Amino acid sequence: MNLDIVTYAIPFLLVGAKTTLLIALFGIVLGFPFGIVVGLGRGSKNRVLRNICDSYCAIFRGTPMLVQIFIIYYGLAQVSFIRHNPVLWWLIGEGLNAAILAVVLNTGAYTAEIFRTAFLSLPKGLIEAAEACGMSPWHVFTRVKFPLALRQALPAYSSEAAIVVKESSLASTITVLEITGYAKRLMSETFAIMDIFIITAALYLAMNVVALTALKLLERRLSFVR
Amino acid sequence: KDGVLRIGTEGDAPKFSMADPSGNVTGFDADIANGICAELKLKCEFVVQTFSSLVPSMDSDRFDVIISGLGITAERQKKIDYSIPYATTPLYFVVAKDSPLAGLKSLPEIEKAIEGKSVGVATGTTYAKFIEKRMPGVELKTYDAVTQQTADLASGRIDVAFGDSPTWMDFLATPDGANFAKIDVRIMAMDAPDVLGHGMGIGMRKGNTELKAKVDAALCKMVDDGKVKEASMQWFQDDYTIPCKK
Amino acid sequence: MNEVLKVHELTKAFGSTNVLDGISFRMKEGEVISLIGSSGCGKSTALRCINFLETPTSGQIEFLGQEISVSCNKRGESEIVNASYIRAFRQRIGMVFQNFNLWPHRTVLGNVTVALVYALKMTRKEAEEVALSALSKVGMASFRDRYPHQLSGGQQQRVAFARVLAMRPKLMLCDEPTSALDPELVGEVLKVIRTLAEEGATILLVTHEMRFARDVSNRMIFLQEGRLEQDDTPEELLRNPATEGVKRFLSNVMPASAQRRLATTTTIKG
Amino acid sequence: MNEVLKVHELTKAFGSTNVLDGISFRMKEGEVISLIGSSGCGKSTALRCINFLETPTSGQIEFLGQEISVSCNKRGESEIVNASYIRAFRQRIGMVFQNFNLWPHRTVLGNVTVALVYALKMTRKEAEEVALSALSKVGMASFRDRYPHQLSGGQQQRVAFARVLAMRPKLMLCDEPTSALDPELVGEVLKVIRTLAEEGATILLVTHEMRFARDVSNRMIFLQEGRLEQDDTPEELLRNPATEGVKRFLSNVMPASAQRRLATTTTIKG
Amino acid sequence: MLAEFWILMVERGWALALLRGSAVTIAIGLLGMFLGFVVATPLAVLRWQKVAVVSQLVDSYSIVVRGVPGLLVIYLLFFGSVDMVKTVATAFGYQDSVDNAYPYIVGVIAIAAISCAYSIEVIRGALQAVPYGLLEAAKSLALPTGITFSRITFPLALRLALGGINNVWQMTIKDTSLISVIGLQELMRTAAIGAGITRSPFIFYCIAAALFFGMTAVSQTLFSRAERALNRGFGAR
Ligand SMILES: Nc1ncnc2c1ncn2[C@@H]1O[C@H](COP(=O)(O)OP(=O)(O)OP(=O)(O)O)[C@@H](O)[C@H]1O
Ligand SMILES: Nc1ncnc2c1ncn2[C@@H]1O[C@H](COP(=O)(O)OP(=O)(O)OP(=O)(O)O)[C@@H](O)[C@H]1O
Ligand SMILES: [Mg+2]
Ligand SMILES: [Mg+2]
Repeated sequence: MNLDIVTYAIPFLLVGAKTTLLIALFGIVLGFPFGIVVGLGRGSKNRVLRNICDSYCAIFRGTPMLVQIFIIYYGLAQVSFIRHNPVLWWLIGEGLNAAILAVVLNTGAYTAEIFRTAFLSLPKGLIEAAEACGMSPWHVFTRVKFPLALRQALPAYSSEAAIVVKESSLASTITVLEITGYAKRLMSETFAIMDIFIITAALYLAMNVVALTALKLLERRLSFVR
Repeated sequence: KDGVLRIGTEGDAPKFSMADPSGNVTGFDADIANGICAELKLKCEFVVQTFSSLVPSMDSDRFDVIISGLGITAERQKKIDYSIPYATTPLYFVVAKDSPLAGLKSLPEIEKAIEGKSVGVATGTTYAKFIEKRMPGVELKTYDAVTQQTADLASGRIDVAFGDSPTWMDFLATPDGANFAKIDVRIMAMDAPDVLGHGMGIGMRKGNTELKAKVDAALCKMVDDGKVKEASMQWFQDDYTIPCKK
Repeated sequence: MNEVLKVHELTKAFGSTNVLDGISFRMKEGEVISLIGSSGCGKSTALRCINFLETPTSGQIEFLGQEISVSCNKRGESEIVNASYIRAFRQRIGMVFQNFNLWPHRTVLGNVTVALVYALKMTRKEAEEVALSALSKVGMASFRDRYPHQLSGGQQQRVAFARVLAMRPKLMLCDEPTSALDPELVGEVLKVIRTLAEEGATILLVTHEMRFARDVSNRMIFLQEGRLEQDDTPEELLRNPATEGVKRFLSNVMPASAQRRLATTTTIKG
Repeated sequence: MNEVLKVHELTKAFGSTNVLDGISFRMKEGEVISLIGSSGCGKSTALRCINFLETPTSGQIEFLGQEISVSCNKRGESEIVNASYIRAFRQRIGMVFQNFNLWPHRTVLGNVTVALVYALKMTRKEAEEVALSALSKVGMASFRDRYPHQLSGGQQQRVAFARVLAMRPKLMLCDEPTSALDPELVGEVLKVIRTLAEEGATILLVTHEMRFARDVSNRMIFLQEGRLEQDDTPEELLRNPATEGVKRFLSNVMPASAQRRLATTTTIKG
Repeated sequence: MLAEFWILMVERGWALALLRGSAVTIAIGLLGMFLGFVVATPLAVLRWQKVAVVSQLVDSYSIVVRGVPGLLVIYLLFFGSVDMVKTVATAFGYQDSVDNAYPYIVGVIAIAAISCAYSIEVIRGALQAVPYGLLEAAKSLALPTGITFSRITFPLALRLALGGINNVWQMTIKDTSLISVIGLQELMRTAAIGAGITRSPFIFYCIAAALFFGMTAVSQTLFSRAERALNRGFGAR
């Protein structure tokens, strides 16, 4: 690897890393609860709500995120109502906001599936025990269902967190200069494709190792049987 | 390989390199490639690849040359060898018809007026570098594809778009483009060779001097014969040829 | 005395098989009733229907004057009237499950305090005090920081009992609360139940131990294949089985010696 | 008679607490031994150690002449000698769990046949026959196509018993096999166990029902806090408690009437 | 719009190209997923059993592969090996077939390597969630290890893993677009080329999305059916 290129590229990529981190953090912090809510919706008794949540998941899991981000950023921008509504335009007008929105919507769908099955597989008796105490649905959820489901879902969810970090790279297609955005620029400036690519990958890996290790520790902390 | 010249190209650049549904490549780059093959008495074989894998693929001998409108810059020459430049596209700013910028007449005027405005360019191009270097006061936005750049121009996310002439020919003819106009200042590579480079060249593996000599000769012949001009006129209705310096 | 629970024509079917077949009985404050009957006769189902963990197919449950009734609509689905009462019911009805259902992610203390804090809105400190006093009643206070999987079967059962005990429910439904306990502890639980009843709680319990049932309860209800066959004081039921079913069940229940004693009484009466 | 099981100085500690503290006893072919003791004294753990579901901290288990021993190495870890015998042990030792552990994704019949087909290599047809005969011994044959969650507690327990019964193990470890059963069914299980013993099986069972224990077993072993306090015939153990612990346990166990009878015998002896 | 659609798709033949791309996507996606799953299962079991050393290796593999962009996996696998493979192949006179087939092979392997890393976590999580008592029951009945796994552990774990596996599959089928960097014209790349040179990105990307959606809709019904089958015995909820 060429040292010149490395020293030239790293400052740019570090600037990008901040944006990547921002997108990923918001993506996870907002996408996680959102996904759980949708996951609950998919298991709800209300047919309409269930169908809405099911369709949302099918659409966002079934189509490439690149297309989703394009439609959110370029597609919706063609609707003049959205362009003239300050709130909506704030949401999708700025590349960064649109990227976060897309990441949240995308990870929400996957998170929903992970938690739907986790909720489904909880031993029925444990929930009945909570209900039989007269705890409100909210407390049954926060004190029994969620803690148990989380333990089961954590290994699969950790993958989702890593995916969010990586998928945030698609923000570069809508003018947001995160790691990949800078990387693309550096690559075509210097043609040192492999070198820059490897540095980029190392940055993503570093972030993900932190995230995955943190989640692994959390998992260990939470485990109670064997 | 014997008797074959393998050519790496992007395949998704309108007018330059277009892979049709059945895999044939047409466009300005393809014409240049076919011309070279004819000169060297080789059979052309196109390999269509995304931009980011063109260079690594050539390094691992998936093809011999890259003909994909590559701009020649000193920076890139550290990584690959170039043939002589054979063409260059003029660059234009595009703004809304009713914008005060529309009537500007020279580059310095533009440089002053554009302060603080958001400008869209294609990612990693020489002209992106040009804006970055020459007009540090603008808010620069980069796009992977021209269609994205024009979409943002149309939806008002950027005030000014900067790009090569063929792009604008197409865009200004569309319904979206009807509200926009070129600023009538033609910017050529020669205006700022330090950033804009020296025009388009054919990329080759480093140190492949034998091939470079052959390709240079063939290119020079094509320039002199007017073959390059012919292709340029066909695709761009303009002559982008750079004369061959002997 | 006030009436606490009124069960009227309670019916439950799983698919086409009727598990409960129109059961009716009433419970007064401070009463202890044992639900007996052979395995699979519907005892657990009856308890579960009373706090609507299982939706009955039809029938009414009245608890402290509030009534929830279930009727079968035209499409054959059960419809609950006054479903909004269910939460209120459950807050004052405790249930000890046959298979304990302790929450594996919480310690013994945690298992007992959760409901106190979140259903009864106690402060954490209050809750812990109440929980510890309930735990010590069943001899489990020293295990407060263990997790359920670190307990023996009988220990788990006692925690499950304490979990409900701590809530001081008006009505306690106990599904074989002593099945995993040794006789010494059964005696302790018996004492606790008696005290509760004296303090005004009402207890409906399922048990297989006739002696325990006789010692603890004011009335015994015998179920057979989902039908209520007899509802009487322990003495009456043991002495005067109303149906063949009860008679046969009791003949197996009592050990040789007790049977002999029973036999004498019955022959005297007969 | 042949010796089937020899347990020697069996010790088990969880962390720093000793749950089993050097237990030794022997079982001959056809013998039925009841393991009694108060909740949490280590009965389940003892059974689980015998077929190595729990790794003992130290001790030896000899089963039909094969010996597996566990010793504590320098780093304080347990080392099993002859671990390869474990499979062989388990093939001939059946275990009925305190909490049943039926496989939820298999029907009643499926739960019973799996081991027959894959551990004993029966054909599917044979296996079903054997399974059905085991199930009908506990009155569960008609439930063959139900899933475990569709069964009552007692029904599940009987299936769990049948699952082991069908394997015709040489040694059966039963952890409270009748806790969820009504007295009638307890009697049935008692009969089944007696027949098994007559046919040469050896049975070690944990139970809280003294009467059942006395009726079914040749010997009773009393555990207290992991120590073996007495190992005697039921008559001896009931009449002559060897230690204070046994005496106290028994005083709670026997109902007033039985206690009186016991008291008489002891006073006569004393 | 409709007229434009007709011209692009039918007259200029893009519909066929997109279908060809879909075929490549489906073939590589299915093969990659299948291979990945088959390899992931034993690795997840080793990880679950906490087999010394192996377990740490599996962990590192899964963290690294999940942690780096998929593109790098493909780049390294392909550009790291193609030279050598080519030399070998040329020596044996198979240069042409290797030139044509090698990208596909690497494509499948790369996709499998990625989906494997994700599957490991999903399966491991599911295995851990199987109640231990149920496995003890199998042990105490002396079921052979293989049978215990195939008849008890795996079916129970599969039920818990299904949602996660579905996620991995949906992700994998879309990850096939990464193989375009080694010159394979799968669905997304075909759409990108079409979008670029016809300057109608909206139409092309929407069609690509619809095709992907179609594929996953088919797989979704299969997954739903499997879920119903695996939930038998757990009561309706
Ligand atoms: N994993 C564990 N960690 C710590 N202590 C444990 C663990 N498992 C069991 N114990 C303790 O070991 C002791 C013996 O447990 P065991 O299950 O053998 O009791 P038992 O005699 O079967 O009681 P019961 O009749 O209540 O089932 C209990 O005090 C229990 O708390
Ligand atoms: N989900 C179900 N589907 C079909 N039948 C069921 C279901 N749940 C329970 N049953 C049946 O209903 C009957 C009553 O069950 P219940 O659990 O109330 O019995 P029980 O009286 O508590 O018995 P035990 O003393 O054995 O616990 C049993 O015959 C059982 O097989
Ligand atoms: Mg029951
Ligand atoms: Mg026990």
